[in-house]
Amino acid sequence: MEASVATRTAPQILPGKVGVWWFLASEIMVFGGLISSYIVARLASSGWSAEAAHLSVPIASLNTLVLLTSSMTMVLAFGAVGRGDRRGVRTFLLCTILLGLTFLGIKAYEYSSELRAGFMPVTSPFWNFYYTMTGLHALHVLAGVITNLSLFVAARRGLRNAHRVELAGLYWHFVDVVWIFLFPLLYLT
Amino acid sequence: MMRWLPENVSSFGGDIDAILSLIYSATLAWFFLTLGAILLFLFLYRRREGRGATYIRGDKLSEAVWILIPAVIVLVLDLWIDFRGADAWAKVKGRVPSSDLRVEVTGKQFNWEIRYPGPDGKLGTADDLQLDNELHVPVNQVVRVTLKSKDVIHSFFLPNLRLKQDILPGREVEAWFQATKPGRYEMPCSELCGFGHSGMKGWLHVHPADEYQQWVRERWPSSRQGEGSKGS
Amino acid sequence: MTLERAHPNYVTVWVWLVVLMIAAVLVSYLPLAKSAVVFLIFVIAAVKALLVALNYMHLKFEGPVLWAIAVVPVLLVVGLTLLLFPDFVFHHH
Amino acid sequence: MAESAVAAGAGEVVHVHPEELGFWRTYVFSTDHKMIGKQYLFLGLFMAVVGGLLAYAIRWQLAFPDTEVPGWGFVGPEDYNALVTMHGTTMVFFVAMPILLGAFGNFLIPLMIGARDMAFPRLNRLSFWTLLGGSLVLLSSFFVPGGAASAGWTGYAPLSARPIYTGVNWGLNLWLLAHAIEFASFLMGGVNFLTTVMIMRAPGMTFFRLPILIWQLLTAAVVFLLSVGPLIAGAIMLLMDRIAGTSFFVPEGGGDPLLWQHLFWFFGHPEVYVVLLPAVGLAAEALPVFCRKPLFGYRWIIYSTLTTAILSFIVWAHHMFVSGMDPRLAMPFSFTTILISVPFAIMVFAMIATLWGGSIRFTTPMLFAVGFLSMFIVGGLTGIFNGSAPANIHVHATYFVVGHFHYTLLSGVLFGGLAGIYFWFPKMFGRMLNETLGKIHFWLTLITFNATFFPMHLLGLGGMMRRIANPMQYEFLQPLQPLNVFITVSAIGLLLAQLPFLINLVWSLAAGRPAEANPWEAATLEWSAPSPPPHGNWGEAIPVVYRGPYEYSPPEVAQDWLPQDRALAARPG
Ligand code: HEA
Ligand code: HEA
Ligand code: CUA
Ligand SMILES: [Cu+2]
Repeated sequence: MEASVATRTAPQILPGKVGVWWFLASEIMVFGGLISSYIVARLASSGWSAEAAHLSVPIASLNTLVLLTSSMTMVLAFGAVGRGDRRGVRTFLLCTILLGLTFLGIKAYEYSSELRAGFMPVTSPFWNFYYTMTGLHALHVLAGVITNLSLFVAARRGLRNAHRVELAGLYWHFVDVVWIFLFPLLYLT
Repeated sequence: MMRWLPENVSSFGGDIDAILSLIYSATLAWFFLTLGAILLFLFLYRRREGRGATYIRGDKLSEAVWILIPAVIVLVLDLWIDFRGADAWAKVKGRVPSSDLRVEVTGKQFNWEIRYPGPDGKLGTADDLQLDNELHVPVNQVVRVTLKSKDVIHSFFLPNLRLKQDILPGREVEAWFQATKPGRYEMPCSELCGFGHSGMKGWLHVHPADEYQQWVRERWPSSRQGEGSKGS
Repeated sequence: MTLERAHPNYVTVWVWLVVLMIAAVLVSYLPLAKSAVVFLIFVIAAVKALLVALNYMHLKFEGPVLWAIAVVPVLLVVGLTLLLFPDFVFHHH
Repeated sequence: MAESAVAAGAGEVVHVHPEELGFWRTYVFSTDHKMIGKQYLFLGLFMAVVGGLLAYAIRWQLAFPDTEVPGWGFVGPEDYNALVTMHGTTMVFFVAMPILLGAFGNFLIPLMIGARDMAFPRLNRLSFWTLLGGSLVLLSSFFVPGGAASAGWTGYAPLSARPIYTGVNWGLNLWLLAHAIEFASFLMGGVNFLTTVMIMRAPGMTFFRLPILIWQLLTAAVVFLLSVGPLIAGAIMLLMDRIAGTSFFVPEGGGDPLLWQHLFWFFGHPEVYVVLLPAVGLAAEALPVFCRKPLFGYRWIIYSTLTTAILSFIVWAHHMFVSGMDPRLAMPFSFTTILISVPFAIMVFAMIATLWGGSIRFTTPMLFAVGFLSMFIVGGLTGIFNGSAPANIHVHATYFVVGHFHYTLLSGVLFGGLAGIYFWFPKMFGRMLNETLGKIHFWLTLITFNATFFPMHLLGLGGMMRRIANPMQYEFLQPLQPLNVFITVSAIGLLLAQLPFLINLVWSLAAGRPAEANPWEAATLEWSAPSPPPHGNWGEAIPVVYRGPYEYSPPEVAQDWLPQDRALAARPG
């Protein structure tokens, strides 16, 4: 009888974390749908490697480095939350934001040089996919930057909502993981 | 119910109708069983003064067999429908029998363009003939149809032959049929293809052998007989 | 909650990620058969993704429920891709 | 999140807001799950009227082609395609989902699991407002130049990918936008449902004490979350095709139309269970209450539901048997499709077995619940014809399919949805609905529903194609035209049959008999709260759960029901 009361279901995990993971699950399916389509379309026809060769591997590698580093600063911000280190939280968040913006800046430069070289989104199936996939990814980076910015501002007033850094981090790392796959899919093969 | 089907005039239509009627029997039986049980129970166990409900939770296996055994029967019926169905599918869509009677049907907004290869039996040569919305074939011969589209998806539908095949632009889809009865059969498009979809249709003319020869002679007067019948 | 647990060394993980990234770029220039290169590159990408998921996203420390939430969609995507093969990859125009 | 701090308090004594919230905070920008549930309900009902009117215009045109539709105007072939597209889209995404998931999910999940609100109340409010925005975008697309989307609710490319093919430009873009917004809304909703049930259950509410409806909503939310992604990807690609001129789905540019179909149906098929499962849950809640008997095979129903959910991801190509896809794929997909009849059979049989040995009360919610069960069986059985690949060759894209999916969808939305409304109306609004009007509504609906949709199967077998504006253009369909007229008359009857309901709704809201907390003598948690429940649902203490949800006529008590939250001294839970 009272045994049932003892089995009370106090939350084991933060609700926000469960929520974010479910959200990420659906995001995996969105990018998964695009990547699936890309893979089968690419395997179905030839000549895509030659087109991919017009992309700049050095620039993309640099951008990968930027994004990987931003993931690290993001998780360091989370570590600072654990220590109650408000300064650390703000510094690392700022690094993440700046690195995110750097990524977007480099991406924009890349786009413009590709467009100048005459590779439009409509040029061929490869470029259809290239612009759509990287574009959607860039929008996700932008959303992450905005989220981090709001946390950065909030952290000025204290660490009351600091557990959100972990949630924003989950999202930010997910965006990073997507790029980890886009990089070889589009640039290296 | 089966009598609502249009008259079947193709060699494989019977196989499809047989599957339809097999499923019809299986589902009709379950329809009567389930609906019958519902009505019976509603009547028998309507609320009566002085009679309470029985307390059964149905979680124990001994109780649950009342729903699990019927479910196993459903599974058996399913497999039956699948195996019979697999044969019919293999016959209709699985392999296209060879035939030297070929036509090309191209869907476009909003009619069918039908190309006959002419006496040389080859498409894309000078003696090809193109007609709009008219498909002429001899009875009892296998006809191979190459389906193409110029714009959007159309669907090649011959209700009397139980043939339906969507046409994808950018791909060539092969279909075939063997009409068993001379006559004139309607050939609508059955995939939404724009504002003219409703009314996009043609006619299939199935000719007896001699009438078909006659038609070929009229269409390709220059060609020698015999070759025409072989080629188109 | 993850807050109280020992953290992995985030910087070490980062070093590994960078090393793997450089490895992937180098592999793409190797004079191997195309299929071998592609295979290697994607193995590397998978390892990188796993490193991020396990360490930065703390999946290492989570229970089976969050694991399932993360893994099931990945399996679905793989399944979807494979089921699309007959219609596109094995199909010749 | 800020909400989660409050949320984490479930199970403890929590501050109940005593202060009056103003009109706007109470009715419009509420974060209370009950108000949000009602908002979904009224939005869904409003859109049902819109979708119903579109159906009326469709039916009139089919019965009396090219005559003026009374009260509507002349319907040209391009208008007809738009009507069908918008009818399907409205009904599936803006009626079925808002009512079955949005309204019942939001209203009932916290009440049934013993929580004070959803895990993320503000996200919840946002998801409703997002949906409202989506609805407005969809409705606005009727009024843009070129008219509304007209490529079918399935939006097959390349018809949908290039404006020249339909002549519709903005209408279709807005249609895509409305989908995007709707999906975003239900993604938020789904995340909220799942999180709430996973971590906000009352003390003692184990997973196997959850009402079946909660299981169904959970499964539906998971299925939605995991299936919609590829379609979102597809929709982005389609939008690029339309706006940026790419050719993902256009063969001239190297794209492939078949890809769209795969992406659409990867979601499209699971989606039908997203709509159906909650309705199964609604009926399964009402049945035990009015049979005064536990739900038969509670656990078996749960296992079947989960099996259905898994299978639903590997059947999608049964919509594409004759699409030109690789014919070798057909039989495997046909096999999995037909296999789904097994878990559904278990669910259906369990519900029938619940009737056996009961003490059945024929209240309106009970009638609709049984109506759901019976009509779903018909719809499910016709699904087998579609699911067999060779049989599908003939019935595909005919009215047989239209008959099939109206039986399944409407058994869910109309019968299941109405069973839910009649059952929980007292809890939602604190007043009883009128039973006589309810019964009239039920019988009229049952009769006109069958008269409308059953003959469609016969038309379909006769070969009548769907999405044609004028059957009289075909010689082989002309002899079938009397059936079309009959269907149209019945469909108008079906629309009119909803009037007693609307009258009942309005009248009872204003002047219905006040409802006690537990008018049906039901055992689940929501009936332990006052009708309507106050903000926070229960007073000072959250109920504690001691047993499963369907303890009706248990041997150990004299009363014929034993609420989930009543402590019994003798028997340990
Ligand atoms: C709520 C909605 C809903 C539900 C529940 C279902 C359930 C099923 N559907 Fe349906 N379907 C739709 C909505 C739904 N469908 C829609 C909207 C479309 C058209 C989309 C479009 O093109 O616009 C469609 C189209 C559709 C097609 C494609 C038709 C075509 O375009 O050619 C197919 C093909 O397999 C199919 C099959 C099935 C099957 C096998 C089930 C099964 O789940 C049914 C299982 C249930 C039972 C079988 C009944 C209970 C069991 C028994 C009583 C035991 C006895 C049974 C046997 C012996 C078999 N459906
Ligand atoms: C849940 C979904 C749903 C619902 C409820 C309906 C309801 C109806 N549909 Fe539906 N229909 C579809 C989903 C639905 N439909 C879909 C997906 C398509 C395919 C579109 C396409 O091909 O692209 C379609 C296509 C379709 C066609 C085929 C057109 C064609 O192919 O050319 C026809 C033809 O008769 C038709 C008729 C009707 C009729 C007469 C009703 C009537 O039952 C309407 C009755 C009226 C109402 C239900 C609303 C008013 C009721 C209330 C206010 C009471 C409370 C309501 C609730 C609790 C829900 N519909
Ligand atoms: Cu061509 Cu419809
Ligand atoms: Cu389906």
